Amino acid sequence: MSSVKVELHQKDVDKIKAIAKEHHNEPEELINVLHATQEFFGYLPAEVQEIVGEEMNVSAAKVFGVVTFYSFFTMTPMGRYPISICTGTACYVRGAETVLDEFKRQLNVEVGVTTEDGKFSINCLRCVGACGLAPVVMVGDKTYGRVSPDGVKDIIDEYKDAE
Amino acid sequence: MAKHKMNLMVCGGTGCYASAKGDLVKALSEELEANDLSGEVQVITTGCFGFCEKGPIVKVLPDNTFYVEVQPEDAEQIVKEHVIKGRKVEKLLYKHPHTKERISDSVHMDFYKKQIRIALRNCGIVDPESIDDYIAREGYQALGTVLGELGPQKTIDIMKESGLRGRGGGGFPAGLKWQFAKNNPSDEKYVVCNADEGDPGAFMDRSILEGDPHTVIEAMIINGYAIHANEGLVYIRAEYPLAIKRLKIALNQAREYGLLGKDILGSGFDFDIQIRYGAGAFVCGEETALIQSMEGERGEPTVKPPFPAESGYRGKPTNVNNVETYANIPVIINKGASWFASIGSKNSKGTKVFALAGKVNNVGLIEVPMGTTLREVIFEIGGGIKDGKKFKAVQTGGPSGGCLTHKHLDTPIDYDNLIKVGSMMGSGGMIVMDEDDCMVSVSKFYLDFTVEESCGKCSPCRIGNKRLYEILERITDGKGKKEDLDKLRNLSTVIKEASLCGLGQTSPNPVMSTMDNFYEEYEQHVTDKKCAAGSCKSLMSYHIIAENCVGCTACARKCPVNCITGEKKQVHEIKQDLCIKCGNCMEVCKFNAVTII
Amino acid sequence: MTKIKSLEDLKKMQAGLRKQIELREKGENPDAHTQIRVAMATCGIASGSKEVMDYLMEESEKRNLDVVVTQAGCMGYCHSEPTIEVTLPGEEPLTYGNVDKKKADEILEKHVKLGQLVDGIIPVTHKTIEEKK
Amino acid sequence: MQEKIKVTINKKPIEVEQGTTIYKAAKELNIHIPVLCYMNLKDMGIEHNPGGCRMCIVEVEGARNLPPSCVTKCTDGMEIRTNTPRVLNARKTVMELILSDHPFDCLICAKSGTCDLQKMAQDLGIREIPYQGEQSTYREDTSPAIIREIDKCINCRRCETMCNDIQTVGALSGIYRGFEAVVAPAFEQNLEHSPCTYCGQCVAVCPTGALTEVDQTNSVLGALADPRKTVVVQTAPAVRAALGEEFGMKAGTLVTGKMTSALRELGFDYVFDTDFAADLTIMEEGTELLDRLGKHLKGDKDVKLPILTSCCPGWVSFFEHHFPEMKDIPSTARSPQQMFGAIAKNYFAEKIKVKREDMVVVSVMPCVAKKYERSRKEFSVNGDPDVNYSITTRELAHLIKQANIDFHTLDDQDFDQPLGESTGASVIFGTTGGVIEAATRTAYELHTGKKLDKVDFKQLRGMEGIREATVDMDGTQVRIGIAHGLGHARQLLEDIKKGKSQFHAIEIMACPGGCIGGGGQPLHHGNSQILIDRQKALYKEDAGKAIRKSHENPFIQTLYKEYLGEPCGERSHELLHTHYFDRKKRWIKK
Repeated sequence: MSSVKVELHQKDVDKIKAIAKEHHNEPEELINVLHATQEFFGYLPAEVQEIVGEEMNVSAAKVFGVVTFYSFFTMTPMGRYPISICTGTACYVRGAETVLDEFKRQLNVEVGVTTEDGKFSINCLRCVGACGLAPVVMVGDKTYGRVSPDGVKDIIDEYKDAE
Repeated sequence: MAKHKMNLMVCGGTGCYASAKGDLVKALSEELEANDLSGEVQVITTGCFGFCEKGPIVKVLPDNTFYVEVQPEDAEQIVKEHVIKGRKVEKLLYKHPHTKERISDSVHMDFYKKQIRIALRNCGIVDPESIDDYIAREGYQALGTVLGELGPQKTIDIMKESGLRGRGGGGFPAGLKWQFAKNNPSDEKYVVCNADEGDPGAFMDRSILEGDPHTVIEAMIINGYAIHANEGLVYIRAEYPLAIKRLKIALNQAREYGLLGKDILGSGFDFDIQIRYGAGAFVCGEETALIQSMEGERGEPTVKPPFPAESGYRGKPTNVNNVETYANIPVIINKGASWFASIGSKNSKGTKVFALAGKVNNVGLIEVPMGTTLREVIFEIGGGIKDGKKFKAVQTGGPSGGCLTHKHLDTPIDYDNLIKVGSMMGSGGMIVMDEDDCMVSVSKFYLDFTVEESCGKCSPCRIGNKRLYEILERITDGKGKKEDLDKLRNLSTVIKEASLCGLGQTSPNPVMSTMDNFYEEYEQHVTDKKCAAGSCKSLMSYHIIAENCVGCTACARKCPVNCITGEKKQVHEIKQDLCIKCGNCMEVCKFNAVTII
Repeated sequence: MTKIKSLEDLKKMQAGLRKQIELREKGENPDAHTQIRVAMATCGIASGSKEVMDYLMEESEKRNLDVVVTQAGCMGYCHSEPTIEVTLPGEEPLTYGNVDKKKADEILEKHVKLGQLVDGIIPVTHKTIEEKK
Repeated sequence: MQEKIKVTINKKPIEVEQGTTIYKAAKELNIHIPVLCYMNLKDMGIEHNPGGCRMCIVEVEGARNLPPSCVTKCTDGMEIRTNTPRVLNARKTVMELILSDHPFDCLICAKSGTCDLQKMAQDLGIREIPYQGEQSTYREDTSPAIIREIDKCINCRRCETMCNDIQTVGALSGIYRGFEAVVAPAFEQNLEHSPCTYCGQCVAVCPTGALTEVDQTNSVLGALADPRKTVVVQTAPAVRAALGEEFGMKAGTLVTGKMTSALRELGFDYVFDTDFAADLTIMEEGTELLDRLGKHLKGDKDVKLPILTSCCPGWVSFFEHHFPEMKDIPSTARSPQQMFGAIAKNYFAEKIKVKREDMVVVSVMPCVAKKYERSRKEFSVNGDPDVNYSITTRELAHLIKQANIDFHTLDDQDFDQPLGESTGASVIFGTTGGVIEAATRTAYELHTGKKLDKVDFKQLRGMEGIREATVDMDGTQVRIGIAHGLGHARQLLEDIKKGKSQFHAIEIMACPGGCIGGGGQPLHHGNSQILIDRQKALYKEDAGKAIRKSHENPFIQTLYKEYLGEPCGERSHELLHTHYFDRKKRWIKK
C-alpha cells in the first residue's frame, strides 16, 4: 500500500489527540478511532497512523496491520467524486463487471486509483443492499441503480464539469 | 395531538432511498402543507417494505394502498387525487407481470401472499425513529415480562423450547448458546449483536436495524439479563450509515426512558449498549474474528474451543447473536415458545428472512416460514425468472453456500435440508440465476470474493483458495485441463477439512456444489473449450453469417475497437484478433447476422 | 422525558400510545375490521361527506367500535351524496346514500354494532367500487 | 487436583491431565506430529499456538473436520488418529500449497539445512508441486543486522509474537490479509526505520529463510586474505557454550579450547577473548555504581539510581526507542564488544606497532544486535569502526565448515595474551544475572574493602523473567533487579516509573535467558532445555576458573597501570564510555 507523504501541522495532531481522547485512548477502540480519523482526513497516511498509534498506546506496526486488514481504510486520498461499483452477487449476475470495465475504460484508471486530475477514483464494494436496483453504482453518497455500460458516460459527465 | 385520518408510509430503506430521485418525504409533506392537510395526514418514514424491486414505495393507510416506483413529482397526484379525492393513482399501482392487472394492496400481491413477518413485523409499520411507535406495538413488553416474571433461567428455557436457531449462518440453537454463557461463572460477561452483514447480496440485518432498531435493543437487554451480562455491544458495518444513525437514536431514546441504564423497570438490573464499527472484513462475521475486531485487532479468527461463551470479548464469557436472531426474541417471549415452534419445519422453527435477488422478477426482502420450498420462493413470491428466461440455479448462503438446481426446487428450505444438498442457510442471501449464467464463472466469482476476504491466518484458506481461483480462471480462459477437475475436488476437500474457521471451511462450497450439480458444464469448458451460457469470453467468438448480412454497417459503426470490416451492402467480417467480445454487434444487428460460436 | 419505572408503567404507556398506531395496524389487515369508505369526490364533499367522515371517525372511536374509516373517490351515486360503503369482516359491502350525521349514527349503532341493515341501501348488485371501474 | 482423562492416539491409550492438547499427549506417547507455526519455549513461559499452519491436523473420531493438535485439547474418551490416509493427504496437500507460495532457491538459501520447512517437505516426501500459481512477492529489506526476505514467510507469526508479546518492541505486525498477508514493519518500511532493536529473537524463531542475520563471513575471509591487515578476533562468553551444537555436540558442551584452535586455523592473527573486555566493563560499570551509590548514601538527591547495565545493544536500542526520557539512567559504560574494539585499536595496536587502519577487529557474538552496535557512528574514528565485523555463532560455524576444519578432532588451545585473559566473573556475562553477579563480586570488595570468600550469589541466578534480590555489602543493603527479555524489562521500567519498585542496580538482557539465548546462537528449534544446558555450562566454566573476580584479572590491572590510569578516569571516558540518543520518531511539523 503506497502512501502519500504528508506534513502534519500541530492542529492536525491536536485533532487526532482529541479523537483518541474521545475514545478514552483505549487500544480496544482503535478501529473506531481510525474511522473518525479517516473521516476527518479523508484517508489515513502513515504519519497520521503513527500519531494514532502513539495516542492509543499501540505500535505503529500494529496500526498499519489493522489499517491494511480492513478494506474500509485507505492510505491514499480518494477522488473528489469517489465512484463505488457494487460487486455483490446480485449486481454481479446483473452485469456489474461490464459496468466496472466501462468505468475503468472511460476514466483510464484501475480500481483503487485516483484519476490524475484528482476528480474520480474507482472502488469496488460488496453489496450496498440495494439489490433491487442491481447493478448499483455510488458516486459519493448518491446511488445510481440499474446502471448499464451505456449509462456510464452520463454518470461521469454529471461530475466532469462540476466544481 | 391532532387526530390523523391518514398515514402516508414512505419506505426509508436504503434500496428505496437510493432509487428516489429526490426527497420523497419532503415532496409529500410540502404538497400536504400546500393543501392545508398537514394536520390530517401524517407522513411517516418507515423501515423496508421488502419489495425493493419496485421502490421507492409509499403505502397509504388505513386504506392499504401500495404505490410502487413513486418519485417526488408524483407527490402532487397522490395528494390531489388520493388524499383529497380518495381516488387511487392508477399508474403508481403494482402491475401484475403476467395478467397486467393493477393491484392496489400488498395483501393481494403474490410477493406478500406467502410471507409471515415475525422478524420484520414492525418494518413498514413503525417509525423507526420513534420509541413510542415501538412501545405501542407491544415493544419492551417482553423485557418487562422477563425482568418482572420469568427470571433468567425460565427465559432461557423459553428460548430453548422455541427452537430458535441462530440466523447468522451456522444455525446453532440460540437457547443452548445462552445457557452455555449463563453457566460459565464470571463477574463480567458480554452480549454482542453481530450486525456485520458482509454476505454480498444479503441485507436483512440492515433492514431490521433501519426499520425496527428497538427490537434488537430489547432482545439484547433480555439476553444480558438471562446470562447475567451488564454490557452489550453492537458490531455494525460502517457501510450502513442509515442503520447506525437509527440505532443511535434508538439507543438514546431507550436511555431516556430508562430502558437502558441502571435499574431497568425497577428490577435492579443494569444494562447498556455501545457501538463498535466494522471496517469491511467479511471474516468478522465469524464470531471469534468479530471479537478480535471489537478489541481493536485485526479480525483474525481464533481456534474454537474455547468458544466465546467461555472466553470471548476481553476474555470473558460472551454471547454473540446476529440481528435477525435478536429480532425474533421479543415476539417469542410475548407469544410463547409453542406459538413460535408451531411455525416452520421439524428442526428449524419460525421464519427466515431472505434477500431474494438476481434474475428474478420480484427482488426484495422476504420472510417466509421455514420449510417453504425454493419453488414457492422463486416462482410465487419472486414472480419467476426475469425476461422470460429459463431458471438454472439458485445460490443460497452466499460465499459459504452452494448452487442448487431444478432438482432441489421442491426442497423445503431449512438449515438441515440445505446442508444435505450441499449448500447452507448462511445469512439468507438467495440469488437466482438463469440460462445465461455460467456455473464455472459463478464459482469463480465466489472464490474471488473468498480470496479477497480470507484473513490469511491459516495456510489452506490463504493459499488454497487462491489456487482454487487460479484453476477456475484457467478453465474459464479455455486453458483448463482434465486433471484440473480432480485438483479442484482434492483442494476443495482439504480446504474444507483443514481450515481454521467457518470462512475457509465453507469457501469451497460454491465449487463443490456446482461440480456436483453441473459437472458437464465443467467438462465442456475443459474438453470442448465451450461455455454454453455464453459468459466466458475466451471460449467464444462472434461471427457474421454471410447469408443474413445485408451490409448495413450498423455493427461496424457500433464496434468500439473497429474490428468489423466490409463495404456498405457487402458482407462484413469480424477480425477475431482484434475483437474484445463486447457483443455490441450482435445487439445492434437487426438481421440476426451475428452469431456466437 | 420521564423514565419508565416498572412493567405497569410500561403497560399504561402502551395503552396510551396504541391509538397512535391503530390506524396503521388496522390498515395492514383491513379485512379483519369493519371498513367504512366515504365517497369524497367533489360532489361528495359539496354535499357534506367530509363532516360525515369526521363524525364517523370520532364516534367510532368514542363508542370503541372496531372500524376503519377511509375515503374513496366518486362512487357514481352523485344523486345520493354523501354515500358511504360499509363492509363487515367477511361480508359483502353495502352502500348507503344520503348519509348525514343522524344516518351515520344509526349505521354505527345498528349495522356495525348489531349487524342489522338500515334503510337507505343503494343496490349495487354486489360489486365493489374498484371492480366497477 | 484435576481429574485425569483417557484418550487413545493411534489406538494407544494414554491418561492425561485435563487441558492437555492432543499434540502434547501424542508427544508423551512418542508420536511425532509435524508443526510449523507452533512453538513452545516452556522454560521461558512462551507458547505460540495460533493454529495457523494446519500441518499438525489430526483425525478425531466424530469430528467433521481435521482439528489442529497443537491447540485442540483432549476430551475424555477422545479417539485420535494422526496418520490415516485422510490426514496424510490433507497434510501433504497443505504442504504442497505452502511450497507453491515459496521461492525455490533452497540450495542457496541461508537457512538451507536448518530450515524447518525444508525438513518437513523432506519428511513428507514432496516431489512435485501440483498447485502452482502466483507467488506473493515483497521487497527485500537489509538492515545493519537483519535481512528480511519475506517472500519466504509462511505466516507462522512466531516473529510477531516474539517482537510484540515477548519483547514488546512492536516493530513487526501481521499486515494485509488473505494471500498478501505477511509480517512486516509499519508501512512496509525497512527495519531501520522501525523501533527494531535488532535483538534477533525473530531470526531465532523463524522456521524458514524469511528472517536471517546479515552474513559477514565473506568480509571476514576477505580481511584474512589481505596480507596488509592484522586481523584480531574476540569471542563472546556465550559462544563457547553453544558452538558445539552446530557440530552435533550436546547442548551445554563447552568448546572454548576447540574454538580457539579453529580460529587460529582460520588464520586470525590474534585470538582474543571478549571476556577480557567483560572484566574491563565490570571495572568501569562497578566503579560507576559505587560512585552513584556512595553519593546516594550520602544523601545526594540528584544522583540517578538505579543504575542500569548497558552491555546489551538490544536493550540499549530499546530504551532509546521506548524510554528516551530515561536515557540518563543506564551506565555510560560501553559494551564489552566495543570496549574490546577500542582497546584493541588503541592500546593493543600501539603496543604491537600496527597502524589503526591496518588492524581489523572481528567479533564472534551470540547476537544479531552486535552487528548493529558495531555500526553505530559513535564507535568509529574517522570512519574506521572499532569493530570491523561482527559474526554470529552460526556464521562462525559456517566458516569452520567452509574451511574443512574437523571441529571434533581439534585440540584445546588457549587464547592469546594480553587481551585473552579473563576471570570467571566475565564468563557468566553470557547468562541472565551474570553481569550483575560479576559486578557484585567486584563492588563488594571495593565497597567494603574486605575479601569476598563466597563468590556465588545464587539469589541472582535463575530463569524467571524478573528477579529481585538484596545483597548485603557489609551492612549496606543493595537492592538488585534482573530482567531478561525486553517485555520483562518494560515491565520493570514501568514499575520504576510508577515508583512501585526501588532498586540500586538493575541488569537487563534483551534476549530470554540472556546471551545464551541470543538471536545469533544455533537455532533451538523450540527446545528451551537447550538454553538451560548452555547456562549450566557457563556457571561450570566460572566455577573452574582460578580467578573469579574481574578486578583480580592481572592483565586488567596492567592495562590500567600502563594505559588507562583509573576506572572512569579521563582516558576511560574517552575510550570506554558512551552516550545515548532519543530515537523516538516524531512527525509533528511546527
